[in-house]
Amino acid sequence: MTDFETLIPVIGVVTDIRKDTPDVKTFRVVTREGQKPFIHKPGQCAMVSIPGVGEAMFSITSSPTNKEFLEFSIKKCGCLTTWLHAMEVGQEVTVRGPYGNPFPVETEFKGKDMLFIAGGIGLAPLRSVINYIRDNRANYGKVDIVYGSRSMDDLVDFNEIKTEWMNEPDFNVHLTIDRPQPEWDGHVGFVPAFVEELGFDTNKTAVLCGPPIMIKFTLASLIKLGFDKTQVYTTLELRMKCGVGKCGRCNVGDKYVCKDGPVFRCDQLDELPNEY
Amino acid sequence: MQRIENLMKAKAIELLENGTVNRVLGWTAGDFYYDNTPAIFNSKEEIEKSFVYNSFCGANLSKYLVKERKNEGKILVFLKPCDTYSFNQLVKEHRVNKDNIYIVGIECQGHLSIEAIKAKGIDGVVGLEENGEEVTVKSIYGDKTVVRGEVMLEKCLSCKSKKHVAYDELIIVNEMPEADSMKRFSKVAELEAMTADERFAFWKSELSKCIRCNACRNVCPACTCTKCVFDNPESGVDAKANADKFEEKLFHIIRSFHVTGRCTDCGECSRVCPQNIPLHLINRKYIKDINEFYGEYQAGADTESKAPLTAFTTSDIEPGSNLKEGK
Amino acid sequence: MQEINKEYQPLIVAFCCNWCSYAGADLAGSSRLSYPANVKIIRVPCSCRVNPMFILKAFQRGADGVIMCGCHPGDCHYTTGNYYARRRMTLLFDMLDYLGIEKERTRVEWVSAAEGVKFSNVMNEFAAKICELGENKRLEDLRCKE
Amino acid sequence: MQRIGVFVCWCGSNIAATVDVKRVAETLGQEPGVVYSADYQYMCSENGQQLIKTAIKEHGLTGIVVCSCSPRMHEATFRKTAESAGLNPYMVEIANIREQVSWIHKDIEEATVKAIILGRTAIAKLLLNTPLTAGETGVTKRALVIGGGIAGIQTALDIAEAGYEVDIVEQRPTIGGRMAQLDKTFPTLDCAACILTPKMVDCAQNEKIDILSYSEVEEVKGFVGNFTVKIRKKARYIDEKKCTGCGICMSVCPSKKGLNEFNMNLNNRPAAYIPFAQAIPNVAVIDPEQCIKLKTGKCGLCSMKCEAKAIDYTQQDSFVERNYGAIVVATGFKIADLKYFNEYGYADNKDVITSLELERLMNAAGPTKGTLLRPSDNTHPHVITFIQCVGSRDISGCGKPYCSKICCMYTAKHAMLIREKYPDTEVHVFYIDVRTPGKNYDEFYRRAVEQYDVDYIKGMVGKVYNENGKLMVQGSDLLSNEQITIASDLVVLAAAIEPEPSVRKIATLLTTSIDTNNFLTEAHAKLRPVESPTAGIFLSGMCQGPKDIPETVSQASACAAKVIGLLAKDKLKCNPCVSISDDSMCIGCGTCANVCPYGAITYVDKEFRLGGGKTEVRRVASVNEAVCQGCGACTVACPSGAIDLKGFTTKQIMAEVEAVCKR
Amino acid sequence: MLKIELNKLNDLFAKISSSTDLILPVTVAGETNFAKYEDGAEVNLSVQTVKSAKDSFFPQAEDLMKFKTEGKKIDIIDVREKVESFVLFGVRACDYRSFEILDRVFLVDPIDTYYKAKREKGVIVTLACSRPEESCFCSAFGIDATNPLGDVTTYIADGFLYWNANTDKGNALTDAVKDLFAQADSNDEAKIDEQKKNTKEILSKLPYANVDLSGFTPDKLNELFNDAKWEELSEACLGCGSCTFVCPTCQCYDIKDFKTNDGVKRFRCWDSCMYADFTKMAHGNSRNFQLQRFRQRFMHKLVYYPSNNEGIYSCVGCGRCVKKCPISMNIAKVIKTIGGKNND
Repeated sequence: MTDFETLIPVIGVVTDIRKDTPDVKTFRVVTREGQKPFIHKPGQCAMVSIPGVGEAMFSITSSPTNKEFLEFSIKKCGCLTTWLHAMEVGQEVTVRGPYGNPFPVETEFKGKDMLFIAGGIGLAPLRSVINYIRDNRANYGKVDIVYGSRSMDDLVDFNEIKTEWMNEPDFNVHLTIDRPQPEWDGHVGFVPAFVEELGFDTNKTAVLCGPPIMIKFTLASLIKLGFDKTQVYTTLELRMKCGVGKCGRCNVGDKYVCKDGPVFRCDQLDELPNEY
Repeated sequence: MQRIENLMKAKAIELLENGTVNRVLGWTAGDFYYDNTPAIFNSKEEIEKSFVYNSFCGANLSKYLVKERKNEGKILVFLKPCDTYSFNQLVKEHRVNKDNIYIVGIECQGHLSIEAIKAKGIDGVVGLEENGEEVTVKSIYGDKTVVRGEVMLEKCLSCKSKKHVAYDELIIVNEMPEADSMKRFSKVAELEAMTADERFAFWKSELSKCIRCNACRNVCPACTCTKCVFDNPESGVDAKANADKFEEKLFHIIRSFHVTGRCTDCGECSRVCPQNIPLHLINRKYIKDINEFYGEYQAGADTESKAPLTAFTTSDIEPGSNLKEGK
Repeated sequence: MQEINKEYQPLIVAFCCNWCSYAGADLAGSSRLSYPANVKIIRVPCSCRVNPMFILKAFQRGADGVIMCGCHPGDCHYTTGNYYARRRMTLLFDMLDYLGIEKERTRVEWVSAAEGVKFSNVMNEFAAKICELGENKRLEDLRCKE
Repeated sequence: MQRIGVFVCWCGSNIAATVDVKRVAETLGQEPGVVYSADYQYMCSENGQQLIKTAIKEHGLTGIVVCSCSPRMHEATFRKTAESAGLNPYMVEIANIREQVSWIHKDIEEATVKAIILGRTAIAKLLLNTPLTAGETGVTKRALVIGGGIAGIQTALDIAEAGYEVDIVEQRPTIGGRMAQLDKTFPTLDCAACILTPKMVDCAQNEKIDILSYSEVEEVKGFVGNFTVKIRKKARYIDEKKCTGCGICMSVCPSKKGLNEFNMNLNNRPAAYIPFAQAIPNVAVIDPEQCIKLKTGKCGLCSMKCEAKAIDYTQQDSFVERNYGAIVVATGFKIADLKYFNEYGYADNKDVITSLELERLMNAAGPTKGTLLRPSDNTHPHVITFIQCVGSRDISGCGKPYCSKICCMYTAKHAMLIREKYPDTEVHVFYIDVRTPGKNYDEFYRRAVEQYDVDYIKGMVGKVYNENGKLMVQGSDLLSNEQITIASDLVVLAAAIEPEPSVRKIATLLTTSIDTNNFLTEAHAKLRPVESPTAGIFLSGMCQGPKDIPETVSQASACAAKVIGLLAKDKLKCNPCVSISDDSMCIGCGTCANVCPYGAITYVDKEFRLGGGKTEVRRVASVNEAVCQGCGACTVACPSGAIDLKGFTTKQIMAEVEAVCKR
Repeated sequence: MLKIELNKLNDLFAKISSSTDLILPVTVAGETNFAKYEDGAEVNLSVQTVKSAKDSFFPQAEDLMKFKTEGKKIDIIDVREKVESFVLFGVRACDYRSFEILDRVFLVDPIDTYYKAKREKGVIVTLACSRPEESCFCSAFGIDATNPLGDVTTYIADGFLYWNANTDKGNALTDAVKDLFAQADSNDEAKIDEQKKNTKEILSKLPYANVDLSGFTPDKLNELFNDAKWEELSEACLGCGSCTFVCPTCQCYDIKDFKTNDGVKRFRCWDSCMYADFTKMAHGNSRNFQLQRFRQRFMHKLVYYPSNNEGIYSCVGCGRCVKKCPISMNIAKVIKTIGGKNND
């Protein structure tokens, strides 16, 4: 990897854009030759950029088992993302990566019962792991997915969840939304409470992703249920700029989110200063 | 000087103890006599331990009051005459709450510049002693004596005023020398008298040193924006580090333009510049122009007057009409 | 020398207030009074909308001269806008001169809606002046030319 | 990223002859963000607009750039087009490739390249446009007319007729204005008083109209639909309510040496006076400069004699403050000062008079009771010479560059009337051109020449001098090409007219623009001639430019129609291109409010969330969108760049600068 | 060891610069900084430069690449020119150490090729210190200011500059210029040793020479992070960034795009963790207060960096920040306040 060009991206062509929720779109990106820009592992990220607009880190939502393309689910929140959302199929962007540490799918997760807990756009990084597990089903145990969002409309990839995940053997999908809605017959309430309600076995390995406040309370719920912090993983995708652990922004204590993260085990996070 | 420091300490302790104020903004002693740091003191003990006032308290404390506005209670601040102008300007722009500030105006005989001392070839300075007009510099390479007047901060060499324009009380022991506010413009006039090519050469070599650390901006009591245009990607002029010669000029022109008519000529920008760029010459040019074109105006002299750029007369001079052809 | 000047087309950015000067430019147009094609007009509501940053930006981007046109003092559509603009530009131009940037590169003219002839004359004159001066070197941003 | 459509107009051959419109359309079609481009003969035509509407719908355009004539011409047209196709009207930008390109450049290549650059610039701006929606404000259903001459009277009557309340503010003690001073009116020769005074009476009697005579506008605040005007009622020293207009004060007043302004100072009036018999309101006024009582405290004769006890020497100026939805300026004109025209001897010879003075001399209610007697010796003049264009069409700088428009006609009228009444009088007219456009005007003039034998001499007068009691008018006859001197008894100067000087102050109060000749500027010279560029301010009569009575009355009615149209609305849409302050950046320093000409900016204390659960209360600027007119003064004054102007944002202008500088 | 008379140094510089770029301390408008040697340049080897020498490898602003966009297409243009070898002359021991510190950032996987290219091509000629300033405290970090490493080490003593090549690169440079030198003898070496001894004595007596860093160990990360004294230390900090820009080891950067007249240029430039918007991203800012930013800078130098780099501090004790802080707050005062009891 010595000659790896750290900052120079490759060209990606956007071949498909799906509107998942009112403010989340999923973009499919391939190289000009129609190939997957690079190989990645579940949980890793990439820098996507529009020259002159900006560059930012996004988690790769497609599964590593997919050999054809990369997908990014992106929520509209700033200048670059607004631009991306206005993009049309055929537009070129630049991508570089993959960056960060992946989820330990080949080590710690292997053979385990998995519990995925996501809130809002937090599902994006988990999608690649969940689909990776589906594609390597034999290597893992039961899978529970708890996913909550503000409203029905804000559930990312609702289609895939309904048509594929819910039909997967040994997959249990638990959905919740924050406030009642006439068309919704599922659970209503916040994720942490829902997790407690569902009361999972503590033999599972949990992966948490969502807004910081949700992570905080869900972690507390899991501990209440008897989980140990070493069983819980999460991903921090904050303030990365260079992606290669050099620009000095994304460190939390002595750890660089872009290099040492974004995947952290919750007990590791405890050792870091409270600045994330 | 020691006497003034003692009076200041006593005053600070008195006001803290009688409850007039709950904290004191002053200077805390450093390691070399010349490296005093602005600091907030909360107790008698802290004041007794490290409060200092000597000839190296050039820093203008008024800007800290903007931040202090958020804190509860009344604060005591020690302001030198020139600092009070900045204070007034901040009051005028609603950046500080006058009611929560107790000002003690302090005597100022001009403050010294360690850079000026070092420019005299004295290095390794680890301590100083003040003796009237003489300053004994203690260095790891031996002691030397210099004359105060020769090693003052630029802003003190061309002091604009020894009058406190805002204060609750004053601590003045010795008579302060008269200030000649017009002296400030002699260097500007000198530059004006040069040809355009000479001026360009002068500024090119000065501004090329700029490392764009933003010290001048961040120390400036007029620059109190929460988000400066140079940090704002939406402004069209945002930049970090001077990636091009143009940006040095852009930054300094716009920076000074934004404080035009608001700059009290406190001289902090020049004092803090790590590359010793004479930034005051830019600000003073605007001040001189304003004086000449629109009548004498001293920002911060009061808290009510209309700033020159927010006023006009129907017979103002036309842009460029004052400039001589080919100059 | 003549040859060079023929080749060299100075770029001039003209900020014109909507009410007087832009209308003056329109009048120059409808009166078929020509001025160099490299004079490019940017419409602003009032001369007081012209930020010094715009002028520097124009120079950065390769303009060789920048001119601001507004209603005659006293005739501002917004009553006082051009008075503020006048002070701002006086100080800014003086500062540019002070930094050694040729003073002829910047100019302010008051052009009323009725002064099509003046507009065209001013632009011709200004362009000729800039032609004499040559390219803007003192306020250029080399990156833009890459 | 937007989906932009570019529409290049040929404007017939106006653009297409010098700009390769196809190439412009093609090139701009390649620009990032542009998904559609087209060219068409006349974009502003029905078909052209249809083309735009269709493209907006078919291609889902989010914004359009029209490369056409000046935005001052058709920006509004294309905004409406866009709006009718469901696009926000502020997602339209115009590249002016006619006035700024095709009409001034000859070389096709040069013009085409420039057109492309201007197109790119418009695209660059449009990329940063955001849909803007106008706010709404209510409308005060009352109008103010400033000036009570025929223009103001007509406008007020029409507005009142439509059922709205209207106030007339007149600076003189009576309404009526210049027309009241006239004798007969062309081309029909009706008596001015006969047709004007009934209208004055109508005003006084109309309960919707309130006449504030001897009053001036002092202060104007607010904006279209919501003006608040402070009016100064000057002290008359006579209680308007009590005065019966009997005129006793006039007759008893011992101070009789005041100049009678109504009679063009040709005779005198007492300190207590009613300007003329039909004055409305028919109330006397005391001239404080002249009144002995007011100046010395002695006298008081009028007070003693006034049966109505209306005299009140202690009266002070009073103020009324009223709200209006619309304001009409009808301040009229005056005769220009002739101080630069010494060659005509106006200052030195009593018998060199202006035509308005002649009107008074011929008027039955005038100083000579209608007998034409010359001022110097009250004898009947036998040779009268008229000199045209005195101070009009003058480019020397001494006079007015414009044509005063009414002089040719009134001189013909005067000549005719004189010849009719005093057939023994010789009448000569020195003229440069005789301009008589208008219904029955040229016929009128020809009657003067043919039927009444008026001697029209094409030529300029060099000098008028007094020789043995005769006024020698020395001029040249251009047709016979000889110098002639006419020994005259009376010389009448057709002096230039100019706007009433107080209009400048009023324009400032109303923040409306004024041209170099002090005429108020109309919003559009052809298409919006009765509106000023400032919303809610309308123009009636001579204040906008020279016109005769028929024209003035038509404009006055047109103006009333516009005012009625405004007052009929319950809500008004505001200009959405107004300033907006970003609270997160604003430091509340107060600089912006200091430069705002409209007082649109105030400051409020707001609570803001800081990180880490902390909050702070900060003072921040707040822009009243209904008051802001969008000049942008605040945007430059603001050091932090917190305040921006919608529609002309800093980013947009920067983008334009960038685009325009690309070669 | 070779030697050259000081008054002949200009010949040496002219000779070096005739074939490669020579970067050395030059005085412009009164301030000395590393700059390219040009005829008539005012070389000044006797003072500490305002900015450090890191510019040569990690420039304040550096183009990364260019983009051309046409319609929906984007083309990336590599703007890296072949880096020619250059000589960096007059580097003091502290600055030399800073390169090693920067190497541990830029040359670890993934390697920063921009830095690497320059680093490989730079020939570093160091200069031993003989007259330390009161702000110097390199010895606290185990740096021997009198005996710097580098491709060539030079000493100035008694009117001569002594030259000693340490590496192949240094030997190659020496070969190119050795005509100008004379051979030094044992007498000379004695002079240098004498000077070293004197300098070391001064160094040991400097006020900050013995600041106690023992309190800064990675295992105390959280304890140090939560120390209450950060508040009072950071109170006066203006967040100006002067310290970071004159610092030889600060390596934070920003990547920005600049729209040129026909494309986009992506460049990186120095940034400062002291700036309020340093960590501001679309979704928020993780260091909202100056206290956090102030703490970050010193924690990074004294704890985080050592934690990842075998205990090596990311400070070299050059003292530039001590001299340049507008409010006289600096790392030495931080160390003394927070670092441990031996500092009183």
